[in-house]
Amino acid sequence: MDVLITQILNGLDKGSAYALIALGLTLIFGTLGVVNFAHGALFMIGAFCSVFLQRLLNLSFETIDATKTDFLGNPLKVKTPYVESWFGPEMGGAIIDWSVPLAILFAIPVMIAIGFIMERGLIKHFYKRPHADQILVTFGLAIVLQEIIKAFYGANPIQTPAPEALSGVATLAEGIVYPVWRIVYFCFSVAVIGGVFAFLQFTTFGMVVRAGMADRETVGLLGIDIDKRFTFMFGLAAAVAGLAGVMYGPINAPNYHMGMDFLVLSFVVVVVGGMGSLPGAVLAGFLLGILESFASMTQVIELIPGINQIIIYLVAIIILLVRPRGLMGRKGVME
Amino acid sequence: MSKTNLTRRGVLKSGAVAGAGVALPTIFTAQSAAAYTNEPTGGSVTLGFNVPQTGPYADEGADELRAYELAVEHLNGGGDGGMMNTFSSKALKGNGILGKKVEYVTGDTQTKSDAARASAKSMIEKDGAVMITGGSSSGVAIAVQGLCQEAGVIFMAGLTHSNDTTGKDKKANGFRHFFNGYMSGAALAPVLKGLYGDDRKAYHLTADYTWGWTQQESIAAATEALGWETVNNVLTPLAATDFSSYIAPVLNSGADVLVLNHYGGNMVNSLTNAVQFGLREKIVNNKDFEIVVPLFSRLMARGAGANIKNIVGSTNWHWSLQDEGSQAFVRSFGTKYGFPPSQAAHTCYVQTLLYADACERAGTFNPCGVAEALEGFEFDGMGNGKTLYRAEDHQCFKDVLVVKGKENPTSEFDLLEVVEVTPASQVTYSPDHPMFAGGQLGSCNPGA
Amino acid sequence: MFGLDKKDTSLLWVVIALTMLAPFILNPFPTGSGMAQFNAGYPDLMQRFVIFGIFAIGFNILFGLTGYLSFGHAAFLGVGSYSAVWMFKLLSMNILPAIILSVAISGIFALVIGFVSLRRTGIYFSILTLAFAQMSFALAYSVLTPITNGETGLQVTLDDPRVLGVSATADGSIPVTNLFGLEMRAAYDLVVGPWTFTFSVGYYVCAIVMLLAFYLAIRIFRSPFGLMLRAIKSNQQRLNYTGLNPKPYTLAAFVISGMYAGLAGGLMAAMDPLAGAERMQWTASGEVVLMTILGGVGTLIGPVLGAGMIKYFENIFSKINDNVLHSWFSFLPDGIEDFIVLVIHPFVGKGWHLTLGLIFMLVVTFLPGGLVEGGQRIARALRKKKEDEPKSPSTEPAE
Amino acid sequence: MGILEVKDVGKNFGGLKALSDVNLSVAENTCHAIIGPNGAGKSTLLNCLVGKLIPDTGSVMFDGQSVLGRSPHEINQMGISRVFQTPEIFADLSVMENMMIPLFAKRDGAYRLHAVEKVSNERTLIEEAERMLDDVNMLDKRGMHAAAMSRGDKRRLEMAMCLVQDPKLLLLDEPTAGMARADTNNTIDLLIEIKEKRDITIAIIEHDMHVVFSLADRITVLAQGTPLVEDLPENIKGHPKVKEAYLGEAH
Repeated sequence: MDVLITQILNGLDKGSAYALIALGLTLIFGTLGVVNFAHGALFMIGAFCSVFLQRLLNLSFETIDATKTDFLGNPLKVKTPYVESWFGPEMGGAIIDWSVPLAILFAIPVMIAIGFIMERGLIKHFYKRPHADQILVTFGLAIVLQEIIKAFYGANPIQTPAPEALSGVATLAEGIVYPVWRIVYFCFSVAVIGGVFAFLQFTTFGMVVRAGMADRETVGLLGIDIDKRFTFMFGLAAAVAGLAGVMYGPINAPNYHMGMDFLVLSFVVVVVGGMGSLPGAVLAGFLLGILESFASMTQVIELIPGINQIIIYLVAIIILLVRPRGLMGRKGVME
Repeated sequence: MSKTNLTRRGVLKSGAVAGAGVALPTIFTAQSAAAYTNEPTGGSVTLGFNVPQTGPYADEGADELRAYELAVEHLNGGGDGGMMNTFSSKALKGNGILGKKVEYVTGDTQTKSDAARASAKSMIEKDGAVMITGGSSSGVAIAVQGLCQEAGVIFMAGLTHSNDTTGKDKKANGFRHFFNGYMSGAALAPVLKGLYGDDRKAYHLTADYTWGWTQQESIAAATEALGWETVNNVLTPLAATDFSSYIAPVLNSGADVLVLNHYGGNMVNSLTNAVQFGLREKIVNNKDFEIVVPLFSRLMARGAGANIKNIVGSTNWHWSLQDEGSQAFVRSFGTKYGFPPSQAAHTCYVQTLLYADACERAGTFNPCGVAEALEGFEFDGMGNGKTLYRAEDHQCFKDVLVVKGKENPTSEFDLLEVVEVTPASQVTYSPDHPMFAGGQLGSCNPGA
Repeated sequence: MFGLDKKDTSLLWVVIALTMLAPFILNPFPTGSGMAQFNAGYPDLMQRFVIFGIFAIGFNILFGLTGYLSFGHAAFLGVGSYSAVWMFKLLSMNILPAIILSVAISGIFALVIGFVSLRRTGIYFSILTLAFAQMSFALAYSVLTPITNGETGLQVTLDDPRVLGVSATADGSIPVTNLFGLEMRAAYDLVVGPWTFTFSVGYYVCAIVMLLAFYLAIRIFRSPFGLMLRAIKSNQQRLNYTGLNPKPYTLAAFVISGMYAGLAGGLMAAMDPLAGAERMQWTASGEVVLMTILGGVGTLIGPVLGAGMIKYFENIFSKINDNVLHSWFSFLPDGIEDFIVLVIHPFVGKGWHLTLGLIFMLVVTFLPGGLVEGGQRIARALRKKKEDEPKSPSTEPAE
Repeated sequence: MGILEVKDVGKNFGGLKALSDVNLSVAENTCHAIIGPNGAGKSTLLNCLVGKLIPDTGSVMFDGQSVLGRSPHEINQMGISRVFQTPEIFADLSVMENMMIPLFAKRDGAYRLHAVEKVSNERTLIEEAERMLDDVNMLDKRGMHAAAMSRGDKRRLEMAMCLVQDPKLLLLDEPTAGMARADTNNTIDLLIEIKEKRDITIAIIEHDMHVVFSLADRITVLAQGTPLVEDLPENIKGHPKVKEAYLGEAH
């Protein structure tokens, strides 16, 4: 039983990442009708925002410690971050320790800017083009973004640890322990998802966008400049993906191709949830996360060997055959 | 010879291609006049360095490439000579191989067997490479080894740890300097017993592909021989990034040791997740819970950050070794690139030197001659003590390092400390050991 | 000629000429020169060009004609390769039975997957095919290892039975793939001055198969069946109300293109008897999509061009290292040389992905019709210059 | 007994009654018009005839066979062709190719894998298509890309595609909507000619009374999902119920 509860927690946690990425994908697909293969790359760039900030905070000056030697036998150069020398080791250390949460503040404007540039510079020319062309151009963009990150940070994963206070495990109940940061990640993603929904629900801006998702032409006929809002939506979607990435760093060390690992899965999530349905994307994200966790339990694998490898795809196939519109897709929308 | 208006310096530098121009790519040529594939007939000889340049192992590939460039420099008489000065065989003179200047071509394996073979083929067919080396995974090594056997060139494996490379998939034209899963198990077991006792319950997480299985089999056999119990072995998909759902069941399984048969990104993530779930602070069966990573790599360990502290594993070589050969290598590598070499770099460097030396001793580049010179060759001064290239399976037998994550690293490279150097005799097995059974070496193929 | 109209016949002749003379065309630079790095006329790459050409031609029959975007076609290629290697292991090293089996098995595989996936259209169809292919890949990599040999890939070994052949040759090697004794790896080198041209048996076998596949594709494009497929892409509703059932047509197109993929997979194994699971990964499926779009969707020659371009980058650009760069620019003063090498460095060698990504973006942005459109534009510009009067562009949608 | 017999057909969408108690009989070789204000259920009725919708109650018999539960292509093969309100043609194909597809459907049935024969070798079908194009005065546009044509031409093409199949029943869904007066007259002339020359039954939905009264032999007025009256055109003109139904409609 305890194991089952832990697996549900794991599922919710995985699902958080799926849901956040799928949410952004659906926003872009639903509002702009663009199949964005670069969305995984946005998630990756988000994660590297915290790597960048960590590196920035760790910018150091070198002092020579003659008592120790480096690997070549020369006197060891000891590095001290500027931050520590400015704010004192204690305060400076704390700032570095909290670099991942701090990166949220840094990532939001960066990701929105990247989203704006992408939309205005590239995507906007592809609204009227076939999906295949959109796939090719965004896939090309994803490769380019990946390679740029790889050129700066290499191919190996880079640790972005959680703050000391938020690492370790929490005991939730008798016999159920769970990593603190994963709980933080889940709460964070619920908050972000809630924020996006509230924004779309309670602001006029959101209303127009929702109307645009339902029927683009009519909204256009009302004389509302939907384009500007769509640009902003792209920025918002990028920011959501970026935030998902920033906070994901402490769970798994970021590397340059982490976006591609999530890309295919998040497309499956979007389709299972129902193309163009935001609640569907979130629901499907959590659902697939939980199913994936259950499928990786020994008891299940012993029953059906290899099920942990294919569960997500299997579920996707079944759902699409039984419920063609996905879990929450509306009839006639993106069918 | 080509007549182009390149300057003298240009001709020298483009020698790789120029060399190939003289040594016509007669590979796979039925009507070939050459005695063997890509027989070098000009003033230079071309080696093919096939390493992952894209994909998750690109950093290891880059380090391998650095080592190869260094090896070529040393072979051609440049630099400080590195391990050539400490190598027990003195056949190499710093004038290339058999008097021919060493040139090289590079390719990208992408860590895919298909792409690796395509890249190796282009080196053999187009550039006239007479030896292929490199790689950072067993699947690629075995695939390229098979190709080299068919094409009639020597393959000097890079980083490959699966038992199969010199086990059921061994080939007469292929040689492995790197250690393997069995050796990891044999080296780790006594150390684990010393550190954690002989009454332990182990839980294995294993990457679900050939390398993972052979390593798990080896480690389980070695630890069970000590009296440990293997509680469970769970196979994890290669594509997995989040291991939480595999780690969580460990908590309540009654196991007190977790063995992570993972490499690369899998290892970084599974270890990070295991630490996240507080496994290291756990006390089970009145014992401290322990994590073991049988195949450690310093480059990867960096990705795992502070999580590797005190975690025990094995490695082929580490730059902190104090023997003459290792020190010489670290000095020349460190001077050239500014940081110490990885185990992948070491094995690739040594393989290149060993190949060159074998050519010198055989007096030919003919794969059959080279293979004969390598088979049963005993040498020293290359970093792992006295080493034997066994004739039966083309596996090197040498000391294996048991290492653990350093508590207080002094620099970003100083992550592992050597716990024990397990002597070669302890990791040697018979060529017909069941874990290595099933394949045939075949006979050497010169290709013509 | 060949039952084709004039335009198609001349296109076919051009393709025949290009493939037959490929060893010359692809090796324009003398072997010893610095530019020889750009030569692509060695057997392995030439074989890859035509094999992936077959794959892309087949994919285009589905995607280009019906508009159904499959993201799982690599699975059929993989299945074809596995079937062929199993034939080499069990029957003989003759490539003919192997290729026949690979086409048949992948056809059956395509029939099953197509039957299920074609119940949906649009992006749902794409995701279904993707899911099937990813499942095939994941299982081939792990659980199905007894059949696929997992990560390492299925290889021929010395102790395979090969009931109609030999397990090992007299000198203890694995026998070579052949066509009734004609060895695939046999080659002839023609040395003309500084040039070397390699004529490989394997390449010509692949090339002839590719020409047959290409010819069949032209026939399909010009057939009533091809017309129906284009009608499906254009307006499925009208097709329905015209008394035609689109399902069997799309399924037939799916199976045919699956068989083309299987043929390509079988040929790949015939040239190099190994079948790796990565051949089935979604990235491999994505690659053929990119080849087709890059070359020009729905055109006859486009997919072949796209395939050639991507394979060229993968195999040639990835091999250009700093050493090679320095040799090219060594005629420049040192400072400038280093600077130019520094500028080019990120785009070649390990950066070849970056260049490929940029090319994708540039081509799709500026040449919506792919490379074929680029070619048409150039041809039009040249014609304009010659005749100095505008000519209406061809209205034939598929050329 | 007419060629098309609609009996007691009803169709609900959720709680909305789109059709109820529709009875209709179309005699062979006549032109039957269905008129009625917007939302009267004309298009729903048409969709029930061609298999796009399945009625909740009642039966639809064509030529003695039920069409219910059959898919659109089967119903077409029975001899019903449909012209849509907005022209449905193969926009990516040439005019000639558009014409060939219905001819293949007529000759080869719903499916045939003729993958290596050549379209250009089908001389008889090509001639037939050309004759039809000539009939609608579009022979000069035979090589044109269908998408590049004017809306009127697209309509004529669609009509030609339906007629070339030589259907027993032709369903026309507002064939002149949005057409210029001259084009409308041309279409009327064309339809009259067809009616005279061929053995064909036509059912037409139309708003334009000029068209209706030029063509129809009988007229059914539909309002709120039920037939109001069915009679000869001259009796429909000025019928009080019809006026009532159209009241408030700007026609």
